[in-house]
Amino acid sequence: AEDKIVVEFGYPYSHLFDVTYEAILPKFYAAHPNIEIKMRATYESYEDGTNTILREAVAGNLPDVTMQGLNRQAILVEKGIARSLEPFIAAEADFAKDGYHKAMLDLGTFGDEVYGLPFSISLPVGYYNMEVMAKAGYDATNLPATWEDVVQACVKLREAGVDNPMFWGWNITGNWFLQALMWSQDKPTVEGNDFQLDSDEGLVALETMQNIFTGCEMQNLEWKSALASFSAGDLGMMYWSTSAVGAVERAMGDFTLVTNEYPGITAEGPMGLPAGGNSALLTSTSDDPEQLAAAWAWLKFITSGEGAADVARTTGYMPPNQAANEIILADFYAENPAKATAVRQLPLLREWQAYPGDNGLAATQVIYDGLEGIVTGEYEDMAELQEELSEEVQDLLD
Amino acid sequence: MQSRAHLWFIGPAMALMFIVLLIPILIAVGLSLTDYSLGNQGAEFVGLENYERIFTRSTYEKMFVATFRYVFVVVPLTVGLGLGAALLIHSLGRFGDLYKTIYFLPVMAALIAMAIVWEFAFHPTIGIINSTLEKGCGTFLEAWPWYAKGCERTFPLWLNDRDYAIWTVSFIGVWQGFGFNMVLYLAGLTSIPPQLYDAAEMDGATRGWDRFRLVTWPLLGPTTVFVVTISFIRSFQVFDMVEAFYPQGGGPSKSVFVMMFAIYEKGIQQNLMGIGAAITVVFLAFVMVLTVIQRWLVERRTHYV
Amino acid sequence: MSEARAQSFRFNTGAATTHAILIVGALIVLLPFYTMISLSLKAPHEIMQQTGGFIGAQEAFRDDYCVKLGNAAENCMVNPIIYNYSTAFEKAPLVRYLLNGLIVTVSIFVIQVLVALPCAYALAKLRFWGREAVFALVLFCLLIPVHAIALPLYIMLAKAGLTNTYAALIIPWTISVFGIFLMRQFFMTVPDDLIDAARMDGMTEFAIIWRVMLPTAIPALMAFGIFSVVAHWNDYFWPRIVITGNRDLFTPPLGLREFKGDADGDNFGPMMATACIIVTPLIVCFLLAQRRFIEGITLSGMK
Amino acid sequence: MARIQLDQIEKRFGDTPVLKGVSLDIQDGEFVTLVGPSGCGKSTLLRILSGLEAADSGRVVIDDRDVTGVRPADRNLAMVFQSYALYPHLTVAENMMTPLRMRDLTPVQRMPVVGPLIARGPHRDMRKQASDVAETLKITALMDRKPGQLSGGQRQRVALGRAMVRKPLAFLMDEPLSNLDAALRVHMRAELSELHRRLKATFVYVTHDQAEALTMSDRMAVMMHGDILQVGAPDEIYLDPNTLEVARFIGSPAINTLPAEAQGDGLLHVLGVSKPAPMTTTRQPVTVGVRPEHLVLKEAGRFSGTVRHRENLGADVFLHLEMAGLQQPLVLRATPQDAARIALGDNAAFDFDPADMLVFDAQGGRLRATTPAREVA
Amino acid sequence: MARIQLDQIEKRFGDTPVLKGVSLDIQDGEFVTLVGPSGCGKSTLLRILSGLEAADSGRVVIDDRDVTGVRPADRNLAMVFQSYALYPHLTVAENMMTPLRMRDLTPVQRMPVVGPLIARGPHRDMRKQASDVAETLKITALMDRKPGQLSGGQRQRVALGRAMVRKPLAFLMDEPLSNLDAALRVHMRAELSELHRRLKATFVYVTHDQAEALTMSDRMAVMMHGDILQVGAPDEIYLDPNTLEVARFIGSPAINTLPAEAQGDGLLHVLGVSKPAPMTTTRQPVTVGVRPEHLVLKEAGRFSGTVRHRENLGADVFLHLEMAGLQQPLVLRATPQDAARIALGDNAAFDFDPADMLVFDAQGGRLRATTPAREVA
Ligand SMILES: Nc1ncnc2c1ncn2[C@@H]1O[C@H](COP(=O)(O)OP(=O)(O)OP(=O)(O)O)[C@@H](O)[C@H]1O
Ligand SMILES: Nc1ncnc2c1ncn2[C@@H]1O[C@H](COP(=O)(O)OP(=O)(O)OP(=O)(O)O)[C@@H](O)[C@H]1O
Ligand SMILES: [Mg+2]
Ligand SMILES: [Mg+2]
Repeated sequence: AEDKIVVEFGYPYSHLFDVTYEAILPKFYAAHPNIEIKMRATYESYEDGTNTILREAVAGNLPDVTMQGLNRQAILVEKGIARSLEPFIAAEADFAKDGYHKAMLDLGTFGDEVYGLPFSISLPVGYYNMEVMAKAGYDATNLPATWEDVVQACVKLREAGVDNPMFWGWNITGNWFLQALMWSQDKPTVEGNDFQLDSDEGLVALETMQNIFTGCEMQNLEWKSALASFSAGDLGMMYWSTSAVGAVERAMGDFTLVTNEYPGITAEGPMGLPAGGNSALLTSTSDDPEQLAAAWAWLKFITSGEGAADVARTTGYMPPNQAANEIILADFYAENPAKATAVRQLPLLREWQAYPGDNGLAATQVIYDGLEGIVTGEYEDMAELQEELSEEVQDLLD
Repeated sequence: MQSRAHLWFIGPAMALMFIVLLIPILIAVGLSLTDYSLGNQGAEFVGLENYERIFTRSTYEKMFVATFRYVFVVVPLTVGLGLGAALLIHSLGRFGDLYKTIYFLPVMAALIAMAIVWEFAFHPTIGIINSTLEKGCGTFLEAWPWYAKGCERTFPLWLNDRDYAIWTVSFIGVWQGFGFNMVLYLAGLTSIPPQLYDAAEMDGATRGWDRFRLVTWPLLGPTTVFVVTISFIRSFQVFDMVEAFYPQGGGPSKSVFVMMFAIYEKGIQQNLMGIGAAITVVFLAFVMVLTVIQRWLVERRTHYV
Repeated sequence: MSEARAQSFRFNTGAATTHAILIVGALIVLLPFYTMISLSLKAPHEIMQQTGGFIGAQEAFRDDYCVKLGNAAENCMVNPIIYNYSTAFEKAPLVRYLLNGLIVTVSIFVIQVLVALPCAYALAKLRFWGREAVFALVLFCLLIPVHAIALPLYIMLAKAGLTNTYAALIIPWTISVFGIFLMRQFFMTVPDDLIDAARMDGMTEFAIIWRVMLPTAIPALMAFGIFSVVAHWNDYFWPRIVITGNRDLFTPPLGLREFKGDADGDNFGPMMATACIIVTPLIVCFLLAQRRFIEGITLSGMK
Repeated sequence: MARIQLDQIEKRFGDTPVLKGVSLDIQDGEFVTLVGPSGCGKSTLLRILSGLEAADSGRVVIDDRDVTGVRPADRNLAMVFQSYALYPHLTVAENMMTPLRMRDLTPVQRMPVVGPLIARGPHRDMRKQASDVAETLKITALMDRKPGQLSGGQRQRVALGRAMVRKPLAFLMDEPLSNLDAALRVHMRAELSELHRRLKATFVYVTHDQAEALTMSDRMAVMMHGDILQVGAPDEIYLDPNTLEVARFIGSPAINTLPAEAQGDGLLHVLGVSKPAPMTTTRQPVTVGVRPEHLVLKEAGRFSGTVRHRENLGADVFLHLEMAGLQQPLVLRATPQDAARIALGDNAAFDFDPADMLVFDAQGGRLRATTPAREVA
Repeated sequence: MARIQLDQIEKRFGDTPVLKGVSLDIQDGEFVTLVGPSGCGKSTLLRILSGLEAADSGRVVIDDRDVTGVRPADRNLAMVFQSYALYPHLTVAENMMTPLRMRDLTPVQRMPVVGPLIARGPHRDMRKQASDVAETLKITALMDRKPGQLSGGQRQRVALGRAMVRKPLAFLMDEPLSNLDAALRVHMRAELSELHRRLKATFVYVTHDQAEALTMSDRMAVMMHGDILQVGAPDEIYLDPNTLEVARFIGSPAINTLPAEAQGDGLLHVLGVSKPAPMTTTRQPVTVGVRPEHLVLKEAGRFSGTVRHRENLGADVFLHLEMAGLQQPLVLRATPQDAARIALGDNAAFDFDPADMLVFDAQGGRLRATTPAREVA
């Protein structure tokens, strides 16, 4: 046991993922008896994860493999903390057969080199309380398909006596929902160093948001409150990440939960959606090939094949890899229809973009503040807001 | 007279103070003149640019507003309630222990857990606060326009309403902090010689207030200096609660964007250590000025011996 | 004693009013604790929907974790109370964390006292050149927010190879300027004659601190102790920064994060159970400590 | 101006009984001194009288009103504390003005800055009163100091001043002059007597200084182990004590005690000498007390002792004489001139007038003479 | 056992000079008493001597070693504080044992629980010593109390006990007996004298009680306004004061002062009466001091005054006589028998021996007789 190679590993959200690793580990040990995985203290959140890695980089005690939010990979790559996986991929015989969907692989690709392999993927979906929806005459077949529909549904629900018909998760980290509206029009939020909010699509996104908020008279809830309201049956509709399905199912009252595709700006539905979730990065500072090989073995194991399938089994996320979804988990999705919605949306999967440069996170915050201004009614003229945000963010990105 | 004993006494404290507090703060001051970001190889000297930003961006104006609102609500209330509770409890023979423990509970509880509890309590619809308020609908309370509005539509969102957030957070700050001041005041009360109360009684200080003015308050002078100073500093340094409630953004419309949170957001969350350090320096300058003023006002009057 | 005596002159309505005020205050103060305990007893759906009164229906519910590990659903039905508390102890090795908390808080407090008391004494009762400057420095250090120095400090510790050790949890807190300031204020109320008497009795300045100042300032020391212990027992920020590697070094509040899922759903029941568990030792300590408050040393050996 | 009655006051601290049913009736305007050994309960009695301490049982009646439940401030008494109890944060002047402010000003007039403005008159009066008293106490120069900057005696005078500014029903003073020098003490004695005369207030005065007790008081109460043993005019206590204990306690140096034998025939055998003692008693061993000033050096004295020690007090010299058959030396007061003639180690002959003898039985009770004793020889 | 020299000690508090260059040389084993009016700087001087307060200038020399910079603990002195300064958290026994523990035990032996176990012997000895002293002080029953539970006099005795357990070079005592009753005070006087004899330690003793000062001390130092006016044996100070101030201060009741006129011919005119006063002086107004015990009631007395007040001290009666031409009444000491014959308001004739006169010039300086005065008449 002494010459076991120890791979140090850090991941976020122990409450969500502990069980995943607990399921994976025995299988991994069976396959790699000479490797020992040492779990580091979990990250409290994606932000915490990135900050921890940055600190550890300065202090010189990085783990070998770390799980980072999809939009946090860029910063670690930029700062040269994450290692390129290309040498390892090259050494594998038939890497693609392991099921890596091109789109998914793209999420961790920077400048033509793969740095991160996705581990758990989420997409925005709609959650519906069917009992509430029924009050306004909705059933599983005619759920809103566009944001216009959503606003109408709100009006109807309100007429039906529902005070608080909808919640839209604008406040999810990393401007996820803004990017969702942008991708819905097939427009990236950043291209290179350019912030794209000043485009027409940008204005549409902002105005859509404003319509949703004002049309539904949406309360500015914190996510915990929103989740509580939805669980308590107050809300009819909630737009949120699919990853919360597990939490909602656990917490909800006596009503029928249905998840449905994320509405689009037009009736065709969204043209793309940003992927949420986390991916595995190799951050080992070791030069020992054996050590690196061990780290790679673990990294590969959890992001592909049987290991990856456990993500879906144990969380609300999708596994990163097509094979797992299509083959291994077919039965599972039949049993868990709420989790299937995201899988149906898989073809729409797009990058959750990070803003480049040192000020990337500051830019995220500026946009967050701007969006909040829409919810709280601080901003009324979207064109003005568009201009203001574009300017400020662009200033940060240059 | 005391030979060199004092060197031994202040020596270790000074050494640790330098290593643990002053050197890091000097590093921070140095960083405030650069654009250092954690993980970067080096940093560029940017002069006072970081400071310029603090004083020109509207976000930072909100920062000052939030900080001052919080401080000037929380300090008087925690000191006042702390003193009040201490006096009441001190005047009781029995049961004093019980109240003491209860009032100290908020200080002892882990804040992140309590933040979650408060979030539940302040939940806009099903939270205990608003659901209790709703029970009052239809009664005479509706005569109060604010209340009537709440009944008609909804009661405030409290934590997520930009008009209420800072006050709600201040309320929780008071809830959390006054027990600590109470303990300090209780400690102060025990060192008042009881004969002085006897003397006051004989001098005709019949009302509790008279005894308080004549004996308790002046003799609590050193305690009060301490309590006020500490309350000031602690409320200027309020952070945990804001982070627990608003991990991102500092509250609705940045209405709870207090300085410590700004430091944390810039320096740690966003990795802009330069700006973070600059806010730190501004923060220190600020608190220092206030502390000097406050000490100048209070300390002068409390040296008797 | 005197106040208690003064009590007897007041009408009983006075005491009744006092109690009334204190009880109302106590209710407001206790409200969140009521909620906290209540949450720690209830099932997840009861928590989120805020139903079920104080202890909930106590109906068995399905433990997802168990199901996800591949067990049959009917084998995974659990009672809320048992689930919440057992999860708190199993999922987070809370006993270990409590022990860590004990080691860390006690070490911090002991060192703080050893360092701060002599300094406070010197500042309060000795006259020496530069005293005002030292005191000003103390006041200045009081202003320094830990969040502002966290990163430089972290890097210093990392360079010394101390991250992920008990030392990293303890060293930054060995100096408590707060303690120095607090104790100084109380030492100022000790009559000079008492110290002079001790000097005549042959005590060294060092002995005076421990044998005269300390016992007479017991209430203040208690206040300081409570403050220090509470602050470091509950500290969430710092351990989170320096303990990135080894979960075995977690302090109790870090146990709370085992149940955090943020936007994907926290596990409130065990989280509140943990919160209840980690506050209990503090309450016990406080109850023990406050006895000493009561018999507070009034300076009665003086004329 | 008040009549104060203490009725069967009992007090214990924990298990220790401190006052064992003390009763004392103090007339309106009377100056009563409490004397007694240290720790006998004098301060406690004053505190009970003032209301600061609650008695375990018994009643305090002031002017026929039972004040047992009345709070101290409403009893309208002024007190000087043995431990001074000055307000450390107030100047001497403010310390002295406090009782006036508390009693004579309305809360509004007491307000820090505004008060002196809106109520100039009262404030001026108060300051005047305080400075008058300060003059009496010779602390005018210290009016702006804080107690911490005063010497022991100065503090005590401030404590006294704080009581003297008022015109209460009664003054309670607990060793108010103990830290003053002799000259000042004599001065203060006169001032207090004057105050007493002027205000006609009742005084209850605790002191250890016999000169104070004997000269100032209308009546003295001698307390011991929580009981009042004898109350009476100073003269009476000094000359006609009821018990040996009282006789021993009053008078300094203490009374000399000699073992003797009452013969039952009007004669007393003291150290082999017969003295007439016309008292109705049977034959029994008794104790004879003779005060030092009643022992007179006399060539022809029938007693004699060796001079072992001399205490020179300037005005008098006390000679300590060792006598066979006595454990304790006898103390004899001599004039400096007489004393100068006697060296240490000399034998001195002395005698005393039987009329000056105080005779006590074995239990310490006083045996009184039926007719004045007169020596035949 | 130490010789203590104070050399030109000066001290000011802020602007107030408190000691103005005090010098005093105390012999090894001597008992020196400091007396002086309240606030004259006695306590301050003691504190400087002990090292607790730093003098502004001047030196303190103990046994030929300049200790100006030596810390109090290393000077090996014991001190009784005027304010007691007992440790409030320790029992009486512990309070008294503290100096022993501090000086005689090693740090290990002092440890709370272990100490008494590993060093039984020393601890037993200490307890023995403390209880011996407690016996002397009559506080054996109080050994387990805390200071807060003691009466004033009991506290003072504990403070005294804390000093007495030790065997220091010198004892510094600041009014150690002021709160004790007369009997106890006499007892303690004897005990302290005994202690002094036994340990042969030097004593520096501050007191307001003239009896203490006069009876206990080898020498007295009279301090006033920060200066030592006269140092000498008690007798000498009493009988032969250098200045009017000293004469007035020593002696209780204070010396009577009469305005007089020196004639330059060996005669003195006092209130119209001529008295021989053989002193080398020119014609000038002088002040004559006569102590109350030297005024004798005499039918044929050449002076007379109206009795305005009588103070009965039991052993003596002081008559206050009002005389024409005098602002202050004269005080005359009479025996109770003599005094009994004179009622208030009576005229009393008296006289005094010119040898008892103390004559002072207008500046208060003493004019000494060249030969003893003898009355012709
Ligand atoms: N801290 C101080 N600040 C200013 N003046 C002081 C201070 N301490 C003492 N004094 C003054 O110094 C003088 C001498 O004080 P000290 O205590 O030596 O007097 P003392 O002779 O002991 O008097 P007493 O017999 O009343 O105790 C006093 O007039 C006092 O008011
Ligand atoms: N709080 C207390 N607890 C226990 N015993 C006490 C307390 N206070 C006083 N005593 C005791 O009560 C007795 C009487 O105390 P008190 O103060 O009345 O004495 P005193 O006659 O004033 O003596 P002194 O002349 O020494 O001041 C003393 O023996 C004292 O020890
Ligand atoms: Mg007393
Ligand atoms: Mg003094």
